[in-house]
Amino acid sequence: MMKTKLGRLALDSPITVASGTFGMEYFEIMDVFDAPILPQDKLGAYICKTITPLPKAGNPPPRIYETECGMLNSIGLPNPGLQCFLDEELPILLEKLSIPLIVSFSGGSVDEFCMMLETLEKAEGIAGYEINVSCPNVENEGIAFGADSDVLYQLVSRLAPLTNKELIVKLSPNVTDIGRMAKAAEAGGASSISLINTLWGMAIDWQTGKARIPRKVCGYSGKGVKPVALALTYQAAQAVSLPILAMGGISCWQDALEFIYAGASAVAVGTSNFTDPGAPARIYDGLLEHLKAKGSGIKDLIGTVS
Amino acid sequence: MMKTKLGRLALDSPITVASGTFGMEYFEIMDVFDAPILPQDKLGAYICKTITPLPKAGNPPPRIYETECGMLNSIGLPNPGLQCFLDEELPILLEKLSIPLIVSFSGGSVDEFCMMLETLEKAEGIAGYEINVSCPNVENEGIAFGADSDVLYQLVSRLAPLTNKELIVKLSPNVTDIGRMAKAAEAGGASSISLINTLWGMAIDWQTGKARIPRKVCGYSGKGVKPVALALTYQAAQAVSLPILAMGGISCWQDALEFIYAGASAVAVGTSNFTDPGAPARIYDGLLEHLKAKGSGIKDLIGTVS
Amino acid sequence: MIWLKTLPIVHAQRLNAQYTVLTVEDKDLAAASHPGMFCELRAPNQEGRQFKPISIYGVEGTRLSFFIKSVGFGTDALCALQDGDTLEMMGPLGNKFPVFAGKKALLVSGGVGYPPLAWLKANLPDGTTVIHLHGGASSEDIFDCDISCTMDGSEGHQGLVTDLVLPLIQEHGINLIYSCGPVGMLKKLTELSGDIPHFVSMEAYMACGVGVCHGCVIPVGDGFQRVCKEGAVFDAKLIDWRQL
Amino acid sequence: MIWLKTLPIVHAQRLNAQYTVLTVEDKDLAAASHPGMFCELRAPNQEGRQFKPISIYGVEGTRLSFFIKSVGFGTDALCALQDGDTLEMMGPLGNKFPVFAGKKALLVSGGVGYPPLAWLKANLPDGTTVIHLHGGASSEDIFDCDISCTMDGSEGHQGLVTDLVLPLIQEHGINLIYSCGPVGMLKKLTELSGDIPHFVSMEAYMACGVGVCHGCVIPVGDGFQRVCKEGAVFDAKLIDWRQL
Ligand SMILES: Cc1cc2nc3c(=O)[nH]c(=O)nc-3n(C[C@H](O)[C@H](O)[C@H](O)COP(=O)(O)OP(=O)(O)OC[C@H]3O[C@@H](n4cnc5c(N)ncnc54)[C@H](O)[C@@H]3O)c2cc1C
Ligand SMILES: Cc1cc2nc3c(=O)[nH]c(=O)nc-3n(C[C@H](O)[C@H](O)[C@H](O)COP(=O)(O)OP(=O)(O)OC[C@H]3O[C@@H](n4cnc5c(N)ncnc54)[C@H](O)[C@@H]3O)c2cc1C
Ligand SMILES: Cc1cc2nc3c(=O)[nH]c(=O)nc-3n(C[C@H](O)[C@H](O)[C@H](O)COP(=O)(O)O)c2cc1C
Ligand SMILES: Cc1cc2nc3c(=O)[nH]c(=O)nc-3n(C[C@H](O)[C@H](O)[C@H](O)COP(=O)(O)O)c2cc1C
Ligand code: FES
Ligand code: FES
Repeated sequence: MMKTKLGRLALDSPITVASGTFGMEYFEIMDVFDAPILPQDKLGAYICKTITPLPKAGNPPPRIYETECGMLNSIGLPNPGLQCFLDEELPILLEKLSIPLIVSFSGGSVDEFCMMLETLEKAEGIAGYEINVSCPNVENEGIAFGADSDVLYQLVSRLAPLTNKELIVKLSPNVTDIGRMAKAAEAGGASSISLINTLWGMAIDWQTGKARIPRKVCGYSGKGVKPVALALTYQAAQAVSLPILAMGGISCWQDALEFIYAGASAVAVGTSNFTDPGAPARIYDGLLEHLKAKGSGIKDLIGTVS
Repeated sequence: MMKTKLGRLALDSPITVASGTFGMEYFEIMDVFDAPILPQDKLGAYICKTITPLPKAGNPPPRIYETECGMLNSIGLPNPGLQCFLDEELPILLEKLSIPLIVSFSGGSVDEFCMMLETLEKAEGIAGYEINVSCPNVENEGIAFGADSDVLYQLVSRLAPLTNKELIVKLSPNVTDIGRMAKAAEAGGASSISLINTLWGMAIDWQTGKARIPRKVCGYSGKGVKPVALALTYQAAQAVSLPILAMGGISCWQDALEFIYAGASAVAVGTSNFTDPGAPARIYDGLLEHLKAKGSGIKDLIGTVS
Repeated sequence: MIWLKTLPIVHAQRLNAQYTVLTVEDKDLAAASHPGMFCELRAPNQEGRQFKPISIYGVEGTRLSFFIKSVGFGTDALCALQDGDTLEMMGPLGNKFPVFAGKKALLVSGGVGYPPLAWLKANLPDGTTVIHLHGGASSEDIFDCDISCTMDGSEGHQGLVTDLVLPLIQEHGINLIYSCGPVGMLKKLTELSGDIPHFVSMEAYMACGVGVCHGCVIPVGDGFQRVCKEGAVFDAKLIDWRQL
Repeated sequence: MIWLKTLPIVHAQRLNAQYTVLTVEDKDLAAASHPGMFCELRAPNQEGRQFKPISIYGVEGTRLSFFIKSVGFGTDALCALQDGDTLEMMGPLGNKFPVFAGKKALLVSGGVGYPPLAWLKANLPDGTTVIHLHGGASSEDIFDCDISCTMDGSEGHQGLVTDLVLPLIQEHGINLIYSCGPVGMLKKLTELSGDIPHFVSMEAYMACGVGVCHGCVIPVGDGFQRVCKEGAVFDAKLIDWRQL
């Protein structure tokens, strides 16, 4: 009932976790945590924090701010870099995971993206990739590739021939025409797309006139972005036949179901992990119960909004 | 203290009302309403609902849906059309208003926009125009002109020579590069810009799989869009030297102040009029008190975020 | 006059798990209210969210009451209010049921369509013959009326109210119909009512409640009309039911 | 072990308009808590919003308490809780203050920096000489300590805590400093502390509270460290104060 497909991957559950919001530090505490925070029997896949060719320290603090309807972040992709990921993190991930591992990565040029993918391809145990071309919080990596459909097409068409594994392109919501970006990813050879990464967002301390986050404009996620994420999921689904991994403000199983009706084959839980570490498990349970009562599987509902 | 300038217009207050959320029906009830709903001593200008060349009935119901952090609307610009506006509504507006009247309008082609402006120019008493190129809820008018910077430039450069009055171009947030759109409006000869119109938004009834609004994708406004509106206001302010009329989720004077710090010369209250018909007056009062305590005027704060 | 007030609840009466009657006291509002009108209500913990349209269920002296079914976050919050809590309200809004002397009137309500008709019934001109037919899903949805129907048969006739309408019209020589309830019921009733004058109180999602946003329209004639302004009471014959 | 629990409040003690002490009872949490650690707390009506990091103010038997200043929506909601209300919590989190035998320790706190140091004081090894210096804006911000300062002079010395630090170090031969408070105070204190070992409990905006989001970092050495994971207690000398 909960089985679904994301391109080349068959998933036992349509629920996954959004890159960067469910860091592998959870593995360290999963055994000491009394809530089901990495319920692998309920997750379809695990998507790691975005990695880059070289280590990155991330942006100066403060990096986060909670707004009335969500949160702002300017984390800036801190990560140990490709080599350290392969040497130190990947073995731990593979040891702990019994579900497919999807590696999120980004680079500063087409060549860097290709080098990353070629290097990752040599490692064992990776089920697929999420190409992050949509992080609003870094200068060089990311969003530059996700803002122009020609540039995106060039990138994806270089990457696609390099792998037979699942190749997800993660799109930015900060574009004029999401359908066009989705088509560029499809034409380039992506096997699925994911969306949305964070929206542009900002907050200012009215008492001082200072931006809450030093970089001023940063990424907005959580409840407040849900209607936008749902609209873009629907628009993307209308534009392409690629499967969609959707996210943006999902906090309960009813939210997840809305995205499935809009066209998502799977969904990811992001910001809600912070307000409720048990959210992915709760969403799985609720969705399963609903489907049982309804007598339908996920696959029957994908994209059937009327 | 509260005086500000919006291009060619000097305003006694930086607070205005967003087109379409403060219809002139308020004039009918302002005398019978026991809350200060059209406090002209506290508003800098009045912006009417967008009018089009011919009458429009608007979209089929349901047209609105309240989400957790704001609302969706697909009103579809119902309006009596240009002629009826001039014959019937304008005289009432001019009789009731002691503050500048800004007429919002839209059209289906550059020629239609020009015809509207030429006709409106012949009427007495209009202080300026807001060119709506950003309504997501109609097929022909609106957003088509606000999604491409070249198209926008063509339109504005045809309109600008036709008037000496304030010419505001209302931008859509659903674009890849708001700075570029703002620059196109500036290059074309606009005397100010306003933003944001509604974001793409959608909601689905999880019980039935039916879109809450029959057109499916519609416009999202209110609290949940505030961080986005603030980011885009800042980005536009960095790109151009035109004054900005900002809006998007403003519900209290602290919100208004954030937009001023981000670069707005004036702000408009939209969706909050529905949850609190006294909002514009309350926002004015709060802002004035704050400025008094601080000993600065609006003009000292515009765009000074650090 | 339209008032925006925050009033203490003088009585919150929980009828059952779903329905609550809230009563407030206000001279102005009570005097200006008539059957068919509604108020926009909000529980104080819902600040920042929209008001919810709720029919006026009755006026006694200076007291005004509302009969509310808990169906979502707005009405849940309203139904959870207790004596002494405050209620934010805007009203009275909308038009009134038109009334005529010496008629044989059939009142048909379904679910939360009950309150406006219950009050109307008590206010029809002397000499009117009235039958109030009310239906709901189960006995929990049934309140004081002349004839009741439930879907599950747990009270009154089993089935839809509309099953009983034609025989009632014939038997009692009905020459005026008032109704309020789910669209499906109203549509069917409009077909059944034929030439008999039929006034219906409509529901719609509302934002402003006072006619400015054009959010609450229904198809009437060849255009749209606002439920909050031209309605909530409409001549059923003028509504384009096919679009609903 | 990190617990995610919803516990009844056994005592909510309002100290004054700004400060409230909340006490809950839980064997597991009480046993696992040490001075310097914190919990992520949330009032039940804040569901859907983030938890707020609050230091553990003390453990007595199986009871755990938190000392909270109301400064925004999250702490306002916490401070409004009453006996019997529930508290959602996740913890204990972060590291502990390191302790050393036979030291002459100066504890310096400002504002809501008070609770972790007040508890630490009660838990230092026997034989430690301790002076707790605490400062705040006015007498409302002053609680049990050895020497107090207020900005407005309404209690204790008028001025900043840091004005008194050097004389205290000299007079008492201080050879260990613990601190918690506003960044400006901590920065100044780090300058003043010279070679004396100085451990500081830092504040930062947090999202996850358990080390996964990298949101709560401060500049330490040539990179960043997480307040929730490597901290909240840091060696003051390793922090790059210029970036703060
Ligand atoms: C003029 C008028 C008079 C009314 N009188 C009463 C009354 O006396 N007593 C009473 O209990 N209710 C009455 N209603 C209905 C009431 O307004 C809705 O039940 C309420 O707005 C639902 O809000 P919510 O936040 O609780 O539910 P939501 O969470 O918004 O929605 C719950 C469910 O109800 C549906 N719904 C929500 N709002 C409406 C609406 N306005 N019309 C139709 N369906 C809706 C939604 O689609 C959803 O399935 C009246 C409505 C109108 C327009
Ligand atoms: C490890 C740790 C231990 C803490 N211990 C205590 C304690 O024992 N008692 C106590 O009262 N408070 C403590 N705090 C501070 C407390 O977490 C913040 O006051 C709280 O998060 C503010 O949330 P809010 O929603 O009430 O305020 P908001 O509305 O979010 O903000 C109100 C104001 O406080 C500032 N602010 C908000 N959060 C923080 C933060 N985390 N750090 C610095 N400034 C902030 C904002 O900039 C704003 O000006 C601790 C913080 C940390 C990190
Ligand atoms: C703290 C934080 C860190 C994030 N880091 C990443 C990241 O490393 N890579 C990435 O592709 N997306 C990242 N994102 C974006 C999320 O994966 C997700 O696309 C977005 O937050 C929308 O989903 P949500 O509203 O459920 O959080 C991050 C988001 C947050 C809030
Ligand atoms: C019900 C409704 C009707 C609107 N009608 C118009 C319109 O006619 N013309 C226009 O330019 N914008 C229209 N807008 C957009 C608003 O003017 C405003 O740009 C937007 O709602 C964001 O501001 P807010 O979040 O404060 O509402 C409408 C918005 C709403 C909610
Ligand atoms: S609710 Fe706004 S016009 Fe009726
Ligand atoms: S709050 Fe997430 S890493 Fe510290």
